[in-house]
Amino acid sequence: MLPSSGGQPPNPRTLDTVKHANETPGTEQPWAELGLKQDEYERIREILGRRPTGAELAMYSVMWSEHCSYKSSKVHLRQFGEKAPDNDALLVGIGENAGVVDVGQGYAVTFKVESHNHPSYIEPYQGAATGVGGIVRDILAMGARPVAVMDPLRFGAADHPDTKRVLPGVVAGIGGYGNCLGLPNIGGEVVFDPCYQGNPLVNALCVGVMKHEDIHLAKASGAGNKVILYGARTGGDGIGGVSVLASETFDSTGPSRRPAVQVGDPFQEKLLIECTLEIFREDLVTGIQDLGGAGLSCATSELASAGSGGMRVELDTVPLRDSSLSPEEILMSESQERMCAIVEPGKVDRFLEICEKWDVIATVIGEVTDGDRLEIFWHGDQIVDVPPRTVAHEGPVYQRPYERPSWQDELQADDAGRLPRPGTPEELREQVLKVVASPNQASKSWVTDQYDRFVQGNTVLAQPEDSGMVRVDEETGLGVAVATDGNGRYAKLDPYAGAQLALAESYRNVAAAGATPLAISNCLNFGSPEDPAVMWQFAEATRGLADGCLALGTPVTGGNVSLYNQTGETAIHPTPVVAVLGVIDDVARRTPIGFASEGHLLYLLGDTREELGGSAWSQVIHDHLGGLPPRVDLEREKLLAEILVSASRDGMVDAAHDLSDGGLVQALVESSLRGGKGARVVVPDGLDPFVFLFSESAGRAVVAVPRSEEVRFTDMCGARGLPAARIGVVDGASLEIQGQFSLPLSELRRAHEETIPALLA
Amino acid sequence: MTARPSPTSTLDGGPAGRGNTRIGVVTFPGSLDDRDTQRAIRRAGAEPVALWHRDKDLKQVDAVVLPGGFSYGDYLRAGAISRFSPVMETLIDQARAGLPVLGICNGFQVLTEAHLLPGAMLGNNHLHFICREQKLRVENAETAWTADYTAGQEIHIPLKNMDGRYVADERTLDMLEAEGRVAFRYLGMNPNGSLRDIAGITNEAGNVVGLMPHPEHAVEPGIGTGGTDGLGFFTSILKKLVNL
Amino acid sequence: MARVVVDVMLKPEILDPQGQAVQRALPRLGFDGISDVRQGKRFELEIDGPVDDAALDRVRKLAETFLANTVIEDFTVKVES
Amino acid sequence: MARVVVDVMLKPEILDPQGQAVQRALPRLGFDGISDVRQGKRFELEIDGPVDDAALDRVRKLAETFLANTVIEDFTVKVES
Ligand SMILES: Nc1ncnc2c1ncn2[C@@H]1O[C@H](COP(=O)(O)OP(=O)(O)O)[C@@H](O)[C@H]1O
Ligand SMILES: [Mg+2]
Repeated sequence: MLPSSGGQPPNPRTLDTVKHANETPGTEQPWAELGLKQDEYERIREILGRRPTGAELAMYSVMWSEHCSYKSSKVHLRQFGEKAPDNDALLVGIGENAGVVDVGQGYAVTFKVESHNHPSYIEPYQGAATGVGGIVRDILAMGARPVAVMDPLRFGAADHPDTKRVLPGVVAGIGGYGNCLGLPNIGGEVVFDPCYQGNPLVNALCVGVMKHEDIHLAKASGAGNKVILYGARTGGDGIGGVSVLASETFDSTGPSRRPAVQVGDPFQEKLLIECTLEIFREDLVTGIQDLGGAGLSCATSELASAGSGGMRVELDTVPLRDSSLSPEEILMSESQERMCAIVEPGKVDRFLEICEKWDVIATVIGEVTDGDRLEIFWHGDQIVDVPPRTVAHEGPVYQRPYERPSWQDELQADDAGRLPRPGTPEELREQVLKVVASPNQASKSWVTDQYDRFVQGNTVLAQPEDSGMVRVDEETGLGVAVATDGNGRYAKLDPYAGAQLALAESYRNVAAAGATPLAISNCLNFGSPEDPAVMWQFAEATRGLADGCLALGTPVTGGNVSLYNQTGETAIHPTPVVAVLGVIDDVARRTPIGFASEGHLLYLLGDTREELGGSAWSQVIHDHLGGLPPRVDLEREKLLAEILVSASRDGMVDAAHDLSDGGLVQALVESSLRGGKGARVVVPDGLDPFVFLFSESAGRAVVAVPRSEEVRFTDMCGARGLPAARIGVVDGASLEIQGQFSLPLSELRRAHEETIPALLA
Repeated sequence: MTARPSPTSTLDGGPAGRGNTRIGVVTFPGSLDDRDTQRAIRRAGAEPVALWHRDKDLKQVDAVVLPGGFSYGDYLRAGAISRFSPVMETLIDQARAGLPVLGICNGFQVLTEAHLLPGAMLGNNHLHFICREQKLRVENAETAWTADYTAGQEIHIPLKNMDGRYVADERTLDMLEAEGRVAFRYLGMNPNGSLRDIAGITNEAGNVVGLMPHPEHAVEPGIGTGGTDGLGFFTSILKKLVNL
Repeated sequence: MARVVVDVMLKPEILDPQGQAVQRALPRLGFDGISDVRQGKRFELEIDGPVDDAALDRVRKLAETFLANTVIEDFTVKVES
Repeated sequence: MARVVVDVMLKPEILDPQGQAVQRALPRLGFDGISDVRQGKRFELEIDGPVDDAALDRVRKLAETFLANTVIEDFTVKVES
C-alpha cells in the first residue's frame, strides 16, 4: 500500500474536541461566516445538546448549504415523486447519486445532469472540467461504466468580450477532461443570451451502463466493515468551494472575494474509473459514494445516514497533499477525484491490491459501527459526534415565499404576432439567412469538434443529430439515446409551459432518432430563491415538469438544482434543462436527421399554428421577447413520438428532424446541410409562408419518406390521427420554397457555419 | 464475439478469434482506445491479446498495437512517460528485430518518443482538440499494416487529438519522402499543421508504422463515421502474418 | 530589444497533476533524491524599447490579467540579462 | 533542500502557436511594444541533499532524456537562489 501521510499532530490548545465543546458552551463560533443562519445554528445546538465543535460546525455548514441540502427547492421537488408515473423501468429513483432505468436484456442505464455554473465563471477551464469529473463519479458510484457525456451550455451575448474568455475556456475544459477520460461527447446545447452574461450555465450530463446485478448504492452497513478512501490526496483547494459558492448571489467585483477553484486531474479520474470497475467486477464493496461538493463531510454522513449503523473515522489517516491542513479543512475540502467505499474486512486486501495495480492511493480511514452516531477522531481525540441523518438528510427546509411577478402580465401581453413581418419573398429569404446564421441557430461544430465523439467505438449518433445514441450491446444492437433541451426564453414567458416545452422537445428529439423515451433527468437553473418572483418561476417550472412527466409517462430519475444564478438584482431567465433517455432495440434502425436520398418525400407531421412568442425569429429579427410560448399538447407529443418510433422500426423513414427553435426552415436547413441534399418545398394551401417557415408550434417533425413507403406511412398517420402534410421532396443542391425563394446549399452552409468561428477567432 | 460493455469482456482479450494470429494491445494508464482496438482486431479475424504496461512480457504475440488515448494524461508530452514503461523496454528491442508494431495517435506519439520513428509530435497549430472525419491518402501500401490498400488510395477515418502536429527537421523530412516512408498524408485539409501534411510514417523496414487518425474507429457500418475504411490495417497485418 | 520572462506556476495549495506525473515517473527512470516537482509555464517576451519600470509594470499587468489566472496561479516577472 | 529549475523552450525554428496566440491577443488587450512571445515550460525540482556538480549533472541528464524532447526542444538548468 502507498504511504499515507496524516496531518499535523494535534495542538491541544487549538483542537476543538467534543470534550472541549462540552466544557466551553459559551465560545463564540463563526457560524455566520460559514453561511449558517441564526436559527440554523440554534438547531445544531439543539440536536447536539451542546455547542458544535469546529469540525461539526464545518460539516453542518457545508451540508446545510443550499447547494447540498436543497433547502429552498425541496418542497417543490417532492412533486417529482408524488406525481411520478407508474413505470416498471425505474430501478432506482430520486435520492441516490443517480437514477437507474431498466433498458432490457438485463441492462440498466443510469444518467444525470448537473451544474457547475459558478466555478465556470471564475475559472472557465477548470470549473467546467471539474463539472464533468463530478458527474462522471456520480455515475460510476452507481456501479456503472460511464459511456457518454453531454454538455448543455449557456453564455452571455455571443459578441460580448467576456464570452470570448468564458466560452473557449469552458469548451476546452469539458473537452480536456472528457476526452482524457475516454468518454464520447454525444450532444448538448450552446445558447447565447445577455441574461447569462455574469452567470454562464455549465451543465454536464453523464450516462452509464451496467447489468442489473451491478447496481450499487451509497450506504454503509455491516458493523466492522471498513471505510476506504481512495483516489487523489486531499488538498486545500476548493475548501467549501462548490457548496458555498453556489449557495449565494455571486458578486463578481472583487478579486479578493474569489474563492478557490479546484484543478482537475482527468488522468487520475480515468484510473479511478478503471480501478473502481475492476473492484465492482470482483464484488468487493457493500456501499460506495463519490466525493463531490462538501467532500468527506458529505460522503461520510451520507453513507452513514443511509446505512443501518454508525461510523467511526480516524481523520488523521486521510492522505494529504498539504500536511498543514486542519481537521475542519480536511472535512470541507472538495479536492477532486476521490471515492469512498465500504468494504468487508476479508475483502480489504484485494481491494487495496487492485488500487495498487492502478496506482490509486487507498487508505482505510474508519469502520462501520453498530451505534447510530458518526464519530470522527483526530489523533485519538474525538472531534465529531453527531447523528448522521441530521447532517445529511434532515437539514433545514424552507417554504420560501413566492409570487407571480408584477411584470409577467405585461410581458405576456406584448405579443410577438404584432411585430412587422417580411413583406416580400426577397425579404423572407434575407430573414431566413439571418436566422440560420444567428449565433443561437448557427452550427456549433466549432464547439463540438473539440470533443471526441468516437471513443469507445459505440457511437451511433452524435452532434449535430437530434439526440446522441450509443450502442449498449454489440450482439443485439440494443442502444440508448439521450437529448437535452431547455429554452429560457419560453420559460421566462411562462415557466410552467416553458418547463413542459423543454421536456417535450427533448422527448421529441429522442423519438426522432428512433428511440422510445423512457425517463428523464433535469437541471433547474434559476436566480435567487430569496426573490419571490424567482421562487414563483421555480415553483411553476417544477409543477410543469412534474405534470408533464406524469402525462408522458416518463419518471424523473434525478437531477440537480442551481440557484443564485444572478448578477446583483438581475436573475437569469428561468432555465430548466431537461434530459430525456430513450431506448432502441437495434441501433441499425436509428433515424438520422440528414436528407441523403434524392427523391424522398418530405412530410411535415403535426399542426402549424401562428406561434411566434419567444421564437428565434422574434429574437434575431426584432430583439424581442414577449407574448406566450407555443402551446403545449403532451398527448400530441406522445402520438408523434409513437409514429416516429414505429416509422424507424419498420423502415418507413430515411431521415427525421424535430422542429423547435427556428421552426421548419431551421430544420430543413440543418437536414439539407447534414445530408448534402437540397429540398423543393411547397407551402400548403391556406398557410402564410412566413408562418409556415418560422412558427415554433410544438409537437412537429419533418421526415423524409422513400416513395415505396409513402402509402404505408400516410396510412399509419391517418389511422392514428396524426396530421401529416406532404410538403416537398429531397432534391438538388438548393433549398427552394416554391413561389418564394431559392437558396443554394453552399450559401446556406456559409451562413450557418461561419458565424461561431468568426465570433470566437 | 462478446457483446456486453462490461469491462471484463475485452480487457482479457475475450474469446479467441477465428484465426490464431495473436495481436497484442498495450494498455497504459490513460489508454482509451485499447478495447476498441481489440474489437477491430477481432473483427479482422485475429485474436487480440491484452498487454499491460508494467509487464515486460509480450506473451509471444505476433504483432503489437499501441492504442490511442492520453497515457499518463499526456502531462509532460504526449507519450513521453509511457515510453519508459517496462513493456516498452521489450517492445523497443523486438520492434528493432522486426516485430510488427502499429502506433495509433497516442501510440504514434509513444513511438516517436521512443525513437522507433523519427520526428516528434506537437500541439495542434490551432491549439484545440480536433475530432473529425478525415480524408487520407495511403502513400505506402507496402508496410506490414497497409498491404491491403493500394498506393494512392483515399480513405476516410476519424481523427481526434490534441497533439497531432508532426514535425521533424528538413533533412529528416526529405529522407522520409525519398525513402517512401511517408505512409499517409492528410487530404482536403491539414487538420493540425503537420509538416508536409504527414499523417503517418513508417520505419525503414516497414514493420513499425505510426499515424494520428484512428482506423479502429472505422471498422463497422453504422458506428462512428459509419464507414469501414479502417479495417484494412488489421486485415493487412493478419494476411502478412498468415503468409509468413 | 530586451527579453522579459514571465514565469507562471500553480499556487502551492493547488493540485499540480503535471508535476506529479513527472515526479512519479522519476524512480522508474532511475532518478531519486528529487522530493517534489512542479510544472509551470514560461513566457519569453521580446520588448521593443527600454525595459524601464513603466514597461515592467505593463508586463506585470499583462501577466495578472492574461498570462496567469490569479485564482489558481502565481507569477513572477524578471528581465533576462 | 534546494530548488533546481529546468526551463524547456521549443527550438527557435519550430513554430510556437501558443506564443503566437498570446502575441496576437496583445493588441486587443491594449498591450503594444511586444514584438515576440514564446511559451515554454518551467519545472521546479526540489532536490534532497547538496546541489553540487554531480547533482546538477544528474538533473541535466534528466532534462535531456525526459523533461525535454531534444528533437524539438532546448533546455537550461539553473539553481534557484
Ligand atoms: N455543447 C454541446 N456539446 C455537444 N453537442 C452539442 C453542444 N451544443 C450543441 N450540440 C449538438 O448540436 C446539435 C444541434 O443543437 P441544437 O440545435 O441545440 O439541437 P436541438 O435544437 O435539436 O435540440 C445537437 O446534436 C446537439 O446535441
Ligand atoms: Mg433537435
